[in-house]
Amino acid sequence: MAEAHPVGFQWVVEAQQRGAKVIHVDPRFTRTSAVADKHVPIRVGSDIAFLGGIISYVLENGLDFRDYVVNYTNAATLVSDRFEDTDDLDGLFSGFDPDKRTYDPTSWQYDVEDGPGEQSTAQADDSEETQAQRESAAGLQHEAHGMQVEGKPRRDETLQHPRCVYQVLRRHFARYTPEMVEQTCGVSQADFLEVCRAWTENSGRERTTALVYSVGWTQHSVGVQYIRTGAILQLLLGNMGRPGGGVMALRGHASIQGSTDIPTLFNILPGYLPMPNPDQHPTLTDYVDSIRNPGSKGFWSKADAYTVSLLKAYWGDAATPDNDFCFDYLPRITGDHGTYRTVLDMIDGKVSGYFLLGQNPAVGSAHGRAQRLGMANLDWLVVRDLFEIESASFWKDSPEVATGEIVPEECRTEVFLFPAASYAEKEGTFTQTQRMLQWREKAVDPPGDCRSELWFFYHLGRMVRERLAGSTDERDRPVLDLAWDYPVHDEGALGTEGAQAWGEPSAEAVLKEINGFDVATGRPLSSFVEMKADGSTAGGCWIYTGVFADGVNQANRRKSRHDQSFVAPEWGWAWPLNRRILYNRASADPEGRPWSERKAFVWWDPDKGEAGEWTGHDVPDFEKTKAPSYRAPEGSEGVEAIEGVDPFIMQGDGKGALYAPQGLIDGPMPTHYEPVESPFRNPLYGQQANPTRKQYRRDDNQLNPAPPEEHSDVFPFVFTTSRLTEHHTAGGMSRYLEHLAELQPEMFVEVSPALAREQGLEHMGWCHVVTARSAVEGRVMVTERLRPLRIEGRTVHQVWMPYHWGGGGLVTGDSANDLFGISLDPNVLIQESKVGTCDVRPGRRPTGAALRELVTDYARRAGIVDGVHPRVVTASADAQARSLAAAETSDDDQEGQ
Amino acid sequence: MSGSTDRPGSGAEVQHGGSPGRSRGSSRGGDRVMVPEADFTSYYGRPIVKAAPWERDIAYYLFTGGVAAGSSLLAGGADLTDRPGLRRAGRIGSLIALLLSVVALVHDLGKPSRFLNMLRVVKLTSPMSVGTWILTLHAPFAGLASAAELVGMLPTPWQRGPVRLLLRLGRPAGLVGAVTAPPVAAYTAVLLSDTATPAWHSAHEELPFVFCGSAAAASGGWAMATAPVAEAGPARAFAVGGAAVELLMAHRMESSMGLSAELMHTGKAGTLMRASKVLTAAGAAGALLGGRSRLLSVVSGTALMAGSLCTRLGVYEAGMASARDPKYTVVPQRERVERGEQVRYQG
Amino acid sequence: MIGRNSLFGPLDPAPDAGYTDAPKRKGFFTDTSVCIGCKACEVACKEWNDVPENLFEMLGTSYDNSHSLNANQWRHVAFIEKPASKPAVDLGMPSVGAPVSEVHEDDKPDFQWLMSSDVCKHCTHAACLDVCPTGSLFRSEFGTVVVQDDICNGCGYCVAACPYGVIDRRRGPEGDPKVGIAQKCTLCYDRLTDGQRPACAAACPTESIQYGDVEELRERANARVELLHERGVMDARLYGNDPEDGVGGTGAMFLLLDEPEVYGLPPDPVVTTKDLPRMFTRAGMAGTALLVGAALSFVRRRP
Amino acid sequence: MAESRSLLPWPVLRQLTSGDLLGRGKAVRSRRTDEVEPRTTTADRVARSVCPYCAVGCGQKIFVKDEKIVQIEGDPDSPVNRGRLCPKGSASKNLVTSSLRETTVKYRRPHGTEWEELDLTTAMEMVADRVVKSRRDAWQELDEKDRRVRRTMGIASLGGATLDNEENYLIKKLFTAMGAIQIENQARI
Repeated sequence: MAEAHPVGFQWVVEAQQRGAKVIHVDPRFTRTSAVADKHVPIRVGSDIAFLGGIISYVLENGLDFRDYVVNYTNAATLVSDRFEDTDDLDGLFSGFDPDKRTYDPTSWQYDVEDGPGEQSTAQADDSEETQAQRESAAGLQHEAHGMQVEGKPRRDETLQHPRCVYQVLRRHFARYTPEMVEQTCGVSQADFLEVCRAWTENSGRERTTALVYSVGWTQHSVGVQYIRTGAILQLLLGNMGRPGGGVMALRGHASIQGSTDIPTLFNILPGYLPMPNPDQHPTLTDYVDSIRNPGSKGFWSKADAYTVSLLKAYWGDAATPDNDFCFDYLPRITGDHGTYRTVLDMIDGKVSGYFLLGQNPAVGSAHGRAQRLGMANLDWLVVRDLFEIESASFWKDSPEVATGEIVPEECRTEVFLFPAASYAEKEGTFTQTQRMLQWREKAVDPPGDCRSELWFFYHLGRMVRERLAGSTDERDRPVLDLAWDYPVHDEGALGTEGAQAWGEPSAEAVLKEINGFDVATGRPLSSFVEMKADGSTAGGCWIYTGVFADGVNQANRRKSRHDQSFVAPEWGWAWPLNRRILYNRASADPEGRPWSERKAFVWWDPDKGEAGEWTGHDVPDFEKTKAPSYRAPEGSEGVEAIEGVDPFIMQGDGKGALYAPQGLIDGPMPTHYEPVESPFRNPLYGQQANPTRKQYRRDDNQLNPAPPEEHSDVFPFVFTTSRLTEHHTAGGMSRYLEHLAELQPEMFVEVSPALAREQGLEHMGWCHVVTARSAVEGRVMVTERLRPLRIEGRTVHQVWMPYHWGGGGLVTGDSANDLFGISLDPNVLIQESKVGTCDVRPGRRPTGAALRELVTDYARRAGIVDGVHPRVVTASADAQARSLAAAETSDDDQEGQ
Repeated sequence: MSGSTDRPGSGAEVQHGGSPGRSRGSSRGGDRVMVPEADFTSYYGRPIVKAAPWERDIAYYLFTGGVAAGSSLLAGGADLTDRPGLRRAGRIGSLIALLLSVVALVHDLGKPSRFLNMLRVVKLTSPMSVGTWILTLHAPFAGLASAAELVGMLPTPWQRGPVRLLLRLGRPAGLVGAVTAPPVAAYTAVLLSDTATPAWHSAHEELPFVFCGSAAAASGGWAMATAPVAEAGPARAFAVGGAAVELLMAHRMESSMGLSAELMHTGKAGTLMRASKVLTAAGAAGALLGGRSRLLSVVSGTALMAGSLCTRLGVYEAGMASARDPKYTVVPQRERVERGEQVRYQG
Repeated sequence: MIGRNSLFGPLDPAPDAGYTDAPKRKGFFTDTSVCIGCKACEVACKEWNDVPENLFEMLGTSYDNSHSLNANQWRHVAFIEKPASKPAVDLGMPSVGAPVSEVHEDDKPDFQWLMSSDVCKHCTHAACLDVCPTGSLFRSEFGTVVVQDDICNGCGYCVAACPYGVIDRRRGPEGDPKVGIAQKCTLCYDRLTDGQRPACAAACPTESIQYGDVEELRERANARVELLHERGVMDARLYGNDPEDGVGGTGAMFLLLDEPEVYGLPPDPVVTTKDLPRMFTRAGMAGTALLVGAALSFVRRRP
Repeated sequence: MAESRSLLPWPVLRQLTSGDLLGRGKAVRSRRTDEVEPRTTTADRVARSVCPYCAVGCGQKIFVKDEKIVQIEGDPDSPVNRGRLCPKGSASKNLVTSSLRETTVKYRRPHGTEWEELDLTTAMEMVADRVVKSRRDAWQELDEKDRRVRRTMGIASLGGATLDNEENYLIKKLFTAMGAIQIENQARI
């Protein structure tokens, strides 16, 4: 955290000075470790084993925060008797279809009162649907939609019943003993137990523990399950929804949170509404019901209002009740259209035009070579950036030009490099990692022809609409009916003729549309509760409704921190409805009293308002007047079904999910799988890596062999990449700046003294790192901050590299992202680019075509053959058969990868 | 525009910031540059104090300053004791040395155009400021005397009008020049010692004597070489006296320099100091024995001057070396701390 | 006026430099125990003062590629990777024993990565200021030491005089207006004149760099080092906070976690001006000897 | 400077008269030193902004003088960073005023080996034409399973995490209306 989020780290240092203990678990001793009280070196890719071990420590010793767990999590809920765990099925959960490599989650469901097994269809999707969900990263939607739970699941408040979630969890993690953790993660038992004690002793009524991770954690083939493990542990110890607790994700870009809330992503619409697909969402009603699943609790029940408001914001008056508010205008997705799928399609020549908007995939995305080869096979490419980044100049100075794979004279891609306005030359909002929107005032006009994205896309849209104006073609209706007339200001301010004179669209007008307004009066809405499904309201993103409450740009509030509470609610605006800690109802006990005075945050004040109200330091993440004693009437659903003791108001059962019966494609509970490229056999069971992971089995995307395949010794070392404080992600905003570039001027590779001796590497000499994809070189930095670990009786060396370099800027070097292949987490299709195996050799890498010969030679020795791809499912055949038996669906579905 | 511009200084040893490039200490392959030698700790072997940014011009100025001062003294003495040949040699030597001195001083400045800022203040705590005012006092008079000397050599019909006035001023100017000469020779020692450079600072007790002795030896040598042998007796005496003081005090200086003393025997400084001893001793011997022969006077005079120059260069190099290696700063100070004798205000 | 301690010893430098109603002396307290080596201070300083590039080269000395304080580097973050088995105090001397911490062996962190942001010390007795012949280096009303780069003629004397090796004469890059001129931290004198905090102190994420009144900072430093000792960090010690030390105490003081020289700091720095009177006396004697010698050369015998 | 400036031109005289005999401070100040003012005071205006680098969201104050950015530093009022910045945030001025920034449109023709200049108007026209053409050429009313999808597979887009919410909103709205679905950003790499 001190490396990539130093200013956020001030709060950790301050807490430490007040006596907090800071533990840093990281493969490498970083600047965070330097100040932390304890550094725990861990083998890359074994986080679930480590955290699972702590969960087991908590459950075996009954150290969980019992009142919290019983009332606020689904610990007491009983699981269907047809559920079988990984220990019985050699690493698979029940319901696994080896052909489609997905689960049918029917056997995972809760044991519902109207008889086990007769779960209504709404509750369980069959394995084909989950395959479709993997293809469309549905996890991202489910995660936000929460589970759909219909009917009253059986509960055992004493948590003794063998099939209650608490016991299922305990049995699941029973094998994660301190010895297992030591063997799998390379963490000594002493260190491991010290972390367990620190975490448990610092949780409960009086104290909370915070879990902080950087987004690299999500870049694993089991990334979502990493975060699930952290969430389960924090729920067991009662740290969720409370001050000083929770799970904090530290994102790397200014507005990554914003770019998933208002997503330039293929699988979701603003507000996490799913992009419709032809099978599940033929009509608007089907679409809405698929989100809210009638019968379930939670705020998703108003999905119809959110969807109609969005469609009204998109197509304005053209959206009327009789045409389902132009629902048919939405294009349909039919599977995986993620960036990696698109890049591979580019290589195959299926994509014509490509926009790069402040992103540099040539060095920023995994498998740099594929990214660049893809771009070399486009018709046209538009790059909008501050500098001439590698993705703009790939055709003349990329590594592939050096190896001859891209010959400038033969590369047909037409490239437009548009200069972009910087953050100080345009106004608008970022959404920070804590869901806070902050409005930036414009300082100066952009220089020369630099323009903002707002300018570029508003005018591009205008020009496209002009070109399609006369069209009677049905396909052009969505473009022509689009509500696209935003007020424009500063006409002619930056130039007199042609496009230079075009004005800048008003960012505030766009933010008002995002906030939502009453169609008739134009009055801005102040809460998504006001959204209607009858087309009388419009709103670009329901979770952002309230950012323009009372017609005031709440994101532009800057009341000084000296004049408000430590929660600082009047600085910027956090979604939803300015709640700064989500699910903060959980910071009060079932009767609504704070768990302790020290940790009071939100509580029930019986004599406030008519019959009592929730109050406290933050906006309560709960209906203001719903008393803790409120119990839902029989058969109620949606918001009404949320009871006074259900803090997790987005979940189908209002409880924190220790066990997720659905919504996750690779299992209801996290379990340890080895990374896709690992030198070790999975110590727990036959299934080596995540069986449901997304693979692109192509010859230009070969992976290093891992046990049980042979030749994994050709790439004996484990490597990972991460950030330096001085640079920013792939370097596009730091390698071009003298004051940053001179601080870390050269690409380097960190190795332990032991590895240096073993491979003959000399400090400040050169070395090159080789994988099945490519080889990159860097200066050697021999340091004790990396130490070999003892795993399963063998010593494993870990290599670390920064990934900030590329061919452009004041300081150039090889890009570490060239080393990674593409294998994705099944839930959200994020690539595994934080762990891999490699070889490290002294000296600089070969140049020109010789580079490809080196890589090909390694592939040959590693037994990598074109057309042949290692098995994904390595569990025993018997286990596969038994797991499949639990699946409900018939077997005639077609082959799917 | 190609993506990467060629970075000035990339790969270059020298930093724009000024101090000499990274001193890598003795980095052994595979092992990090943490503790170069076992006997003291430092930050990757990098200097703690900074060597003065002065090029060799300053060492040359030490020499020419000494010659100027000594020559003024000899010229003054010769004028009083009616030795015109010696006076002329002295005054001309003083003139040449002063001109060379000014050139060396101005050339070494980072911003020569602001040379006159030296006269902006009188900083008693700055030997360079005090020295500047000493020179400002000494140079005009010495210069005047020398001018008078030159003019005196012109054919007589030219010696009318203002020129005669100049001739009359020659003596008084020369005497003032002589009286103000010793500070010129001595202040340069304080200038070096009043720094954090270990070798120079630790030698502050004896360095003034070394420099004054060296000034006498050099100026005596100049006079022996240029003045008529008959009149050069005082020059010879002056030179021998100076040489003796220089050699003696140089020897005693080493005992008070502590660890830095080793620098007087090793490396460039060591060679220069050895050369200076040989040359000065030989020159002095020549001055003592060969008072009669013209050739011997010239040879020993030149030897004395060369010896003085080597002394100045040797002291310069020793100082620079003592600043560049952190050992000479850390070890003495650490020893003081270990003995509990840190320098503290005694009230 | 020349006060009793004008050349050495405890002193309030601003009144000693002629200011009649000087504000309280300002300075830094750098608590290296919370420094995360992020170099925000280096960048903020360069942005505010337009300090050009320094080296642009990887030095292989952990994450320090800035080498040292100099004319193009007014803030310098040091990185020291202390291996697990730190060799016993290695001075070859029968050491009396540096303050070896009493904390039990395995509680001590097995590996330490020390970081510290070094800066000009703004000494009470500033050798650079004393030796400056043009009056370019001056004592500001805030007690800080600042170069007037419209006066400095680049004589370089201050570079040799500084006991910490901070100030330097700028050599490059080509075309920089201040080449040839002495350059160092000004404690953001221009910002101070308007009551603002120096750029590095304002930026420092963990407030390892604290700006304030020197007296108050000295109290804060003492309290901090005591707290650390209570928590078993016995290696914590203060540096530059003692008004009776060799430079009269510094305006920028530090809390270090190891010997000063490990960070490249002198263990017992002394301002050279302390010995100046002695030097002038010795020079006077030598000059007189020269004069007498000259006279004697003429008197002793007729040629 | 609270102290009044002496009228004597020559600092040596001021040393004698102003109680700064050793010439350490009051006597040796130059005029420029006496009149120094920080850029943050002489700026024309201050824009309240947010650092563009990571997602912590540190508040920044951007000082502008004569329509040029002269200083960017932390916003002391912000509860997020309390006026502090990391090295990248502190280098924001270096980012926006860098001489390496592109300020004109550059164009590379197919099979070209060098950049060519292009004026903004022509560039926008060319891109609009290509968007319309690629959209039409790769239009899919029905997919390979005859399911109605109304989309184009010809246009892809990558980027958004460094952009504003308002920009992302227009980008998603326009591409969705045009039927382009291969829209992605850094949230997924």
